[in-house]
This record gives sequence, structure tokens and C-alpha cells, in this order.
Amino acid sequence: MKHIKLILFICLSLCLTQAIVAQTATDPPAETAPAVQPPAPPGNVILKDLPNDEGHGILVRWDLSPDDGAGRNTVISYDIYRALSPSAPDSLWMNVGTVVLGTKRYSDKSVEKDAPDFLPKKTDLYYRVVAVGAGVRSTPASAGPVQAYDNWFNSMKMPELIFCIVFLILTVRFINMAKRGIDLYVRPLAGIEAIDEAIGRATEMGKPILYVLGIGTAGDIATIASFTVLGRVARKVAEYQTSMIVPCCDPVVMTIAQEIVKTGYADAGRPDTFKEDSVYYVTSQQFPYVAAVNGTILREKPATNIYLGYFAAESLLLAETGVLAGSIQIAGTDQVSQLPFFVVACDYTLLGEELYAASAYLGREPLLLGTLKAQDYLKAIVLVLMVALLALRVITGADVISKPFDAPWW
Amino acid sequence: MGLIISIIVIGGGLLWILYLSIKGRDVDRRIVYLFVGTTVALAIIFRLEFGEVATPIVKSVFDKIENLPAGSKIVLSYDFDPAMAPEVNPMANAFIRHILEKKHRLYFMSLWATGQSLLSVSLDSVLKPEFPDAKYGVDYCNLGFKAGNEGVLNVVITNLRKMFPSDANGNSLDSLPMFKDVESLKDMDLLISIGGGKPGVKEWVLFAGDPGKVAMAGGSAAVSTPLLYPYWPKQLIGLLGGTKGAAEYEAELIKRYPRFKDKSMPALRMMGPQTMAHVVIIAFIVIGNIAYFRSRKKGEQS
Amino acid sequence: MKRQIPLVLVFIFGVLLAIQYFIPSEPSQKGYEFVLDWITIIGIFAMVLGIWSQIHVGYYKIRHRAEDWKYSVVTMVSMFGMIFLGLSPFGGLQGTTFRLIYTNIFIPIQATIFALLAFYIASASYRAFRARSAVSTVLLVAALLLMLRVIPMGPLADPINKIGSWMLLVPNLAAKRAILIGVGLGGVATALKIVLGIERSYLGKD
Amino acid sequence: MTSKTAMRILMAIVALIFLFSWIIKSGSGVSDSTFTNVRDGFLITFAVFLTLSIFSFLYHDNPFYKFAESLYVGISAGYWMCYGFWSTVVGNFVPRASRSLSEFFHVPYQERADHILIYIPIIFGLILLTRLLPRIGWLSRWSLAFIIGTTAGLNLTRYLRSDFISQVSNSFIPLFVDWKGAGDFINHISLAADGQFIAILSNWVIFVGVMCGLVYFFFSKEHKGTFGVASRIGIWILMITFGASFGYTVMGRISLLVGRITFLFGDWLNIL
Repeated sequence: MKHIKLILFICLSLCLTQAIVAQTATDPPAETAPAVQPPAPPGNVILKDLPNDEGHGILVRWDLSPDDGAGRNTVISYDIYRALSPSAPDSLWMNVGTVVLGTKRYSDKSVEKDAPDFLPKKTDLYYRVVAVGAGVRSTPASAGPVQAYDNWFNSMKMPELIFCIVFLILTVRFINMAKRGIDLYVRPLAGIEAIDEAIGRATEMGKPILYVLGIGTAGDIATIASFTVLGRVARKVAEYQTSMIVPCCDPVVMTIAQEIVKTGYADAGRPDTFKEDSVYYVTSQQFPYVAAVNGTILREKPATNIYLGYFAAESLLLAETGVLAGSIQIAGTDQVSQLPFFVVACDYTLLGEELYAASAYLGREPLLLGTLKAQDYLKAIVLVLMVALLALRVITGADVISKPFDAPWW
Repeated sequence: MGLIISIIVIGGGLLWILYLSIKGRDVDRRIVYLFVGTTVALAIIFRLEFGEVATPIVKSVFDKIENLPAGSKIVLSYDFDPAMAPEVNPMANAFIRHILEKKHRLYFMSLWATGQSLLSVSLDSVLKPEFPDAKYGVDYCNLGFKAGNEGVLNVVITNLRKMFPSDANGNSLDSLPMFKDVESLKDMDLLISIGGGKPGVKEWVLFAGDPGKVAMAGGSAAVSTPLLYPYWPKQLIGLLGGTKGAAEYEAELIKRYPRFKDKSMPALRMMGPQTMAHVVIIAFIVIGNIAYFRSRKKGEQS
Repeated sequence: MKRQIPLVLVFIFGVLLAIQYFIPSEPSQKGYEFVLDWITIIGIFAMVLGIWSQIHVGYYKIRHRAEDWKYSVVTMVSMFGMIFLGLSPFGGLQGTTFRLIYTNIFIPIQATIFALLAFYIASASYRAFRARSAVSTVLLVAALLLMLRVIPMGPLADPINKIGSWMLLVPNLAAKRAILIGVGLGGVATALKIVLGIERSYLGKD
Repeated sequence: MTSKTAMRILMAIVALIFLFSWIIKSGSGVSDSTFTNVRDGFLITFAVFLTLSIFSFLYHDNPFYKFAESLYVGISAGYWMCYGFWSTVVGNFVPRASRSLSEFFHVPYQERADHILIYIPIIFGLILLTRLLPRIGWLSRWSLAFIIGTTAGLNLTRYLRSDFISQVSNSFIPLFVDWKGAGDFINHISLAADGQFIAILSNWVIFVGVMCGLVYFFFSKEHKGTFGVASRIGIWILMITFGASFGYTVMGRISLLVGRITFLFGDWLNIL
């Protein structure tokens, strides 16, 4: 019943659009028509479900008309028509696309149900391709039926899948190694060691630590990375019995941060010293947030300011104010455009990937160090690939295959 | 006259600071602030200006608009907020002048809610008074703002009406003559996004220019311009970076169309204070280094 | 219970959304849209917590006459004033007073705070750009060259412009790529650690 | 005591200037309505006062800045909540939740079979609110787990293309552009921006730069020997980039200041 309605609807809309198309098509004066012979039709129309989509696409391919670029050379474009039956009257053939001469394929795709050219799933469809010249049209080349269906894997995303699998295997391998007690070396990172020292310094000075999670939402992976660091910092802060200020720019981030700091205090065995108001929401807008944090920096004069997460233009506003207040400053972000300001104004800066590594460094748990090792292996693979490429060039004399992961060679 | 006063005030002050820091005195940050503020203020009051010449990356945008046949369709997207406006608004106005002067069709829109109020300022202060003959719906129109960031682009690149069934004033697109042959952004001849944040030029390139294979140009705040450079010249035909880019465009516009000479060209005027302020900052860096080397020498001696 | 269920939820939603990326079919796309919607709607409830936090902090300060408590009064009054104006059925976001406050108070402050950066960028350059070591000299020279681009330098302008553009184009691209590759790896590693429950410092012990 | 007195005198002076400016600005208004003129006079004077208050922060923290900051934060929070209410609650949530609510807010009700699913996030949202109840506050972790889990899942695969695969893929660039042998190369060597030499040099810098940058980010190997040299080059490339980006940004920041000073001198003092 539902389908009948749908088909009726489509037929109706087809009629309508066709009527409009037909009207506009007959509009131009036909005086040029007799002078030119219609081009030969395109040949060999092949229909296929459009791969890697959600089931509302058909890939139409054909051979060029003999008059396209050769022969009488009269073809200007190709019109592609679709209908629900091969014997449908002309008015029910909907023009779904037009491509310029020399083109041999067209992806007919329409997902939205209310669109007039909506392409239904799992329904027999028939296509016609017509070569169009100046005021003349070839006889249509037809094909069908074909059905569009849901695809369950996007093969264009194969590199990502391979990457994920390799990464997963490497991670599991190194985690197992770590569990067996094999020592995994990681080189010291000054910025991360500074976090430890900074907490001690704050204790000595009797001043708080300011932890800024950036202006990202909980949907930014940089914020999530900052959460993992916050957990460890909060725990140490509780152990040292220092205080901590965490102003937040997003209510969700604040809620998660509160939970993290609270559990950090509980883990350190001092749940009673946690003050809920130390993690608070300011406002969700960038500059008001900065204005408030800047005020806090100058009034509280924190011993240490830690800025980890997603940052935009406020990076320098925060960091320079921190310099005025005489705080030690540790920053880290994955925003390449903000790194220069942190590098210039802060004592330590975690660049990009170092931000993500920070939690593993601070925790020193073998499981976490395992993933660091996996990251290194993938970088090594990239390096080896690049060197191999150079060697290939020197040996064979042929220059590179550009963009090796973009073409679907698999 | 103004130039001489400025040079005496700023130059004299800098020499004095240099003398002090060679003597080993620390320069307080507030002195730096004072100099930056004074320099910019003097340059603004005396309207100091310096000549600008368009660089290739700016020239290519200008030439594109210049060489498109009259009646071409150009989208101008206001993707910025008031904080960014002083830097990028001049570009927008220069584009409006150039596009309408060439009798192209101009489609406004924005991916930032804040863009719309800035657009209405542009319309009232530049478009309407300078091009009284330009007709709404025929020569220009405003599609308005739609929330959804690059998602909006994802849709309009295939179907404009799905996202914008009507323009910002509630007119159905089909009632406006300039939308007659426009199905999606793919039917445009040039897309221009002006904005320094996210979504901005980058999103336009990735979600509209590239997939739609439409020529794309951009204007962005200086801070995000370096990251857009890699898209030039393939994915972006050209890029106006910050005030300098805008000033170069304005200079080129005045050179080609002298009738704009007496119009307000804020970017060109901005370059005066810019130049002066840069001189002062560079001077402070030099002073800082001189002081540093002196103190190091002293340290070595003692 | 307190810890296991969250970890299970993290795992389930993490794996589902990671896999969803590879599946183009319609149910998968629908599911993706739903989840994104859900996050927005949960955000509404989080906003309640945000308001609560703000009121809590402000109220505490005012009640206990903490230092600068008067400014908390200013914040509270302006916040509730805005909420009253913005939610009142007579105007909402388009109400005259609401818009006047936004354009005449909010925007000037916003632009001024942003403008503070002009001073900060000067003081930061003065303090940090010193030829202390080879690396800091590189930083200094690169910055100087780019600043010189703005100043009319006569015959020197063209080479400076070219070198400056080249630096923004070439080494910039290399550095950006190296950083982005690292960021990509780090992001995936962090996401993986969280989905697999290896990283659970954010959930605490009990 | 003296500083307090000085502060009071300063405040009195500021108040006087404020009043004076308000009167002058109201008098020079262009509107026919006195109310509008007085209002606009006040608003511009207030905007100037706030602008100067924020700038006074450069000297040091002071009551004027504190006032401007508090006002700004309050307005922003209020604005954001109203905005969230109208756009998310009314714009997004109401049309799917209930017909009568939709009618109340004059938004079109969206009839959809799957609207029952909207109760899932509502349940998660209500669970989130348990935070406010101390005894069952731990329940809220379920909602947080949902948010963190989805974020992690989204990030696990979605940015791989833009941040990793494309970047690696784009690093495979021709290292010998238009190579026709060493002799030809030397004969045509030039510093032209689009010349072969610059093209080759640039590609080598990118190639070596990416490699050395990656070496710099190695965590599990000491930066010694060849490895140390490479990571050193990596740092250099990073520093060139940071310096250049910094120097390039100065302009944009000065523009912002120009905007504010123009406002003060032009819109307020009318001397431009």
C-alpha cells in the first residue's frame, strides 16, 4: 500500500517535472532544426548501482556518440533520462542530468524523499541517454532495469580501515609486551616533566594551579586529551594539598571536568577537600571567557597556568596575562595556527601530538606507553615509505606516484 | 607635517629607550604598550598612507573578476564576526564594488550568524548608495544565514533550494529572476568566502569549491592565511590575506577604476598605522637584542 | 555498577560510531544523524548545569561578601537582565533593548578585548625574540622577515615579499604536515585508548 | 588610604567626563526624538567608557576593568542562554517533541515516525541532571560516558583522512621536477619563483621537513646521532614556521587596535 502511494507520488511528480521540461524544451524557436541532422545516438549504455552510497544512486555509463568530437561533430551534450518502466510514455521520462560532450558517465543520485527527482531504493529503473546537438536530439539509447541498493562498505575508505587495523594490532602487541614487563623506553619531554614540577612549586608558594581546557566542546578530541591529563593533574594536586581552579567554556566540558577532578581527589584519598566551585562554568563565548580567565589570573596569581586543549585567538591573550602574573606556563594544543603564540609566550609548549602523549607520560602506566610505541611505529612506517620512494626515484629514474592513497587502486 | 611630528615623537622616544636599555635599564612592558598605542593613534590622526602594489595572489582574484563576462554569477559569503570585521570588511566592500562595476550577478550569504548584520551594513553603506541602479533579485540578492557550518555547503553544492527555499527577506528563490538558471552552487562562476575562522575559506574549498569544481577565491584574516596558502593556486584561484591583501585589492581597483578614488578605502588607510606599528615593534625587537648582547658581554667580562 | 556501566557505554558507542564511518547505507547514516542530534539535546540539559554553576559561584560570593563580591552582583544582574529580555515573548533575540545591549555594550567590549592582542603581540615579541640560541635566532629572523613585508622597502620589498611568502608556503607546509600527521596519530591513539578503556583516568576509581 | 582617595577622585573625574560626554553626544544627535538622542548619547558614551576600561587592564587590574569584565561575562552568559533556548530548544527540540508545545512557540511541528527516539537523549539528559542530587549523582557518569564514547568513536576514524592519510599522501611529491639531466638543470638554474630550481628546492624542503618533523615527534627513541640531527632540523623547520606565522599575524592584531582607536577618535571625539 505504502509503495503504491510512493509510486503514484513519483509518477505524479515525474509528470509535473516532465511537463515543465517539455514546455521549456519547446519554447525556443525551431527554425535552426532542419539545417542540422540529429547526431547518432550514444552506444552501449551500462547501468550499475552507484557504489559506496546509501542506496539512492545509479551509475550510468555509455559509449560516446560517433558524432561526438568525430564524425559530423555535432554533439554538444548528453541528456540522461530515468523512468520506472521501459514502455513509459515520453512524458514520464525524467531528465535527471545533463553532461557536456566527451563525458561517458553520470552518477544519478538523489537522496531526499521530497525531491522531485528522488531515486527510490530497490526499484526497477530504466535509463535513456540522448545525444543533444544544436536544436537536434539523437534517438535515445536505452538500458535497464537496474536497482539501487544500500552499500555496506565504502571501499573509498579502505586506507582508513587498513590503518585502523594496523594501529590496533600494533597497540595490542605493545600492550602485551608491556604487560609481560618488557621496559618500553620513552624519551623525556620537558613540557610534561614541568607539569610535575609545577604542582610542587604551587604547593611551596601556597598558590593555586589554573587549568584551562580551552574553548573546545566535549566533541573535540583535544578536549578529551586534556581531560585525561586533568585527571592526573587533579590527583597530584589533591595529594600535594594544593588548590586548583578550572574555569570552563562549555557546560558539558564543565560537567565532565567536575567529575574528573572530583574522582581525582577521591583517588588521592581526599574526597573531602574537593570543592565543587573550583570547577565552574563561565560562559560559552570565546572572549568573555578570556576576559574572566584573565581577571582570575591577575587576581589569584596562580603559581602555574596549564592550557591544554583547543585554542583560538585567545592563546596569546591568556599567555601574556600569565606572564604579567609571573606564573609558570605550560601550554599544549593541536591547533597549528596557535602554536606560535604559545611557543613565544609560554615556558613550555606541547606541540600537537605531544598533547595526546601527555597523559601516558604522566601516568607512566605500561598500557598507555604501549600506544605511544604504536604511534612511533606508524611514524616509522611513513618514514620508511618516504625513503623507499626516494630510493625508487634514484634507481628507476621515474618520478613519484603522486597521492598514492587517493586513487582506488585496491 | 603629521609625518614629521610622528617621526620626531616616535623616533625620539625610541632613541631614548635605546639609550636607557644600553645603560642596562629594563624596559617595562607598559612602555611598549604606550609606544604601540601612540604610534597607531598618531598615524590615524594624521592619515599617513603609503603606496601599495598588488601581489600575484591578489592580482589573480582581481583578474578573474575582471575577465569574467558580464552577468557571471558570483557568491560572496560573509563568514566573519565583528571582531574580525575591521580586517576583512574592506575586502567585502572592494569585492562588491568590483563585481557590480563589472555588471556581474552577486549572491550574498553567510555561514556565520554574525555575518548577516555586517552584510546589511555593507549593503547600506556601499552597495545601495554607490550602485543605485542595482536591482534586488536581478543584480544582487541575499540568501541569508543558515546554521550548520560546512553541512550547509554540503547541501547547497548539490541543491541550493533545499537549504535556501527563500532568500533572507522571505522571497521564494523562484520569484527572483537571478535564480532562474541556478540549481546549486555548481552553477556559479566564482565563489568567494570571506572569513578567518571556522567555518571559513578552508571549509568552502573542501565542501564547495572542490566537490563542485567551481572557481573559488577567499579573503581571510591574517592569522589564518598561512594555512590557506597551500590551497593556492589549485583549489583557490587567489587569496586576500588580511588588511595587506585588502589594501592591494583596493589599490588595484582604484588603478583600474579611478572613479572609486574618492570612496572610502579603509584597508589602504589602515596600512599607514600598520607600517608605523611594525616599525615600532621591529625597533623594540632590535633594542631588546642590543640590550641582551650588552648584558651578556658584561656577564662575560665580570 | 558505578564504573562498569560507563565503560561499557563508552565502548559500545565508541565502536558503533567508529564502524559507522565505513558504512554508507541508509540506516547507518540515519543513526549517525540521530547521535549527533542527541548530543545537542543532552547539551540543553548540560546548560542547566552551567547556569546552576554560575548562580552557585555568584551566590556564594555575594552571600559571604567575598572579595570583589560587588562584581558578582554586576554579573548576576546583567545575566538575568539579558535572560529576561531575551526570553520575554515580546522580542526575544530580536527585541530592541536586547539588540541595543548586544551591539552597544557587548560588541565594543569584545572588539576591545581582541584589540588587546595588538599590545600583547608587541610585548611578546620584545620579550621573546632574542638571539639567545640558534633555534631562537631562527624564530627571530623568520618573524622579522614577515614583519618587514608590511613596511615599504623600495627595491628590497620584492625579495622580502618572495622569501616571506616562500616561508609561509614551503617550510610552513612541511611543519604543518609533520604536526598534523602527529596530531592524527595522537588523536586516534587517544580515541582508541578511551574506547578500549585503557585510558580511564577520567572516570576515577570507585 | 591615599590610594583609596586617589581612586575616589579618579572615579569622580570619570563620572564627570561621562556626564559631559553624554550631554554633548545627546545634544549632537541627529534623530528627531529627544529620547533616541539621549539614549544614543548614553550608549556611545558607555561604549567608550567600556573600551577605555578594558584598555586600562594594560596598566594593571583595576575596578573599571573588573566592572567591564563582570558586565561582559554576565551579558555573554545571558545572551548565550537565550540563544541556546531559541535555537536549540525551540528550533531543534520542540518541533519534534510535542505538537502543543510547537503551537505555543509558533514553530511547525514535524510529524515523524522516529520521533520516539528523541526520548533517548532526554533520558540521558535527565540522568545528567542527577548531578545536582548528591546521593545518586554518580548516575550522571552514564551520560558523560555516552558523550565521551561518541566523541572518541567519531574521532577514531573521521579525521584520519584529513589529518593523516591526506597529509602523508600529499607528501609524495616529485623531487626532481621536469628533470632533464644535471647539465640541463645547471644551465637553466635561476631564482625565479616559478623556476625549476625553486620548485625542486621547495619540494625537497617539504620532503625533508616532513621527515625531520616526524623524527622530532618520536617518543621512544633518544634524539642522538643521526636521529638527533634529523630532529634538530625538524625543530628548525618548526621554528621557521612559528616565527613566520607570528610575524605574519602582527598585522591583523594592529588592525584590531586601529579599529578601536578609530572608534574613539572618530565616533566619539569626531576629530577624524
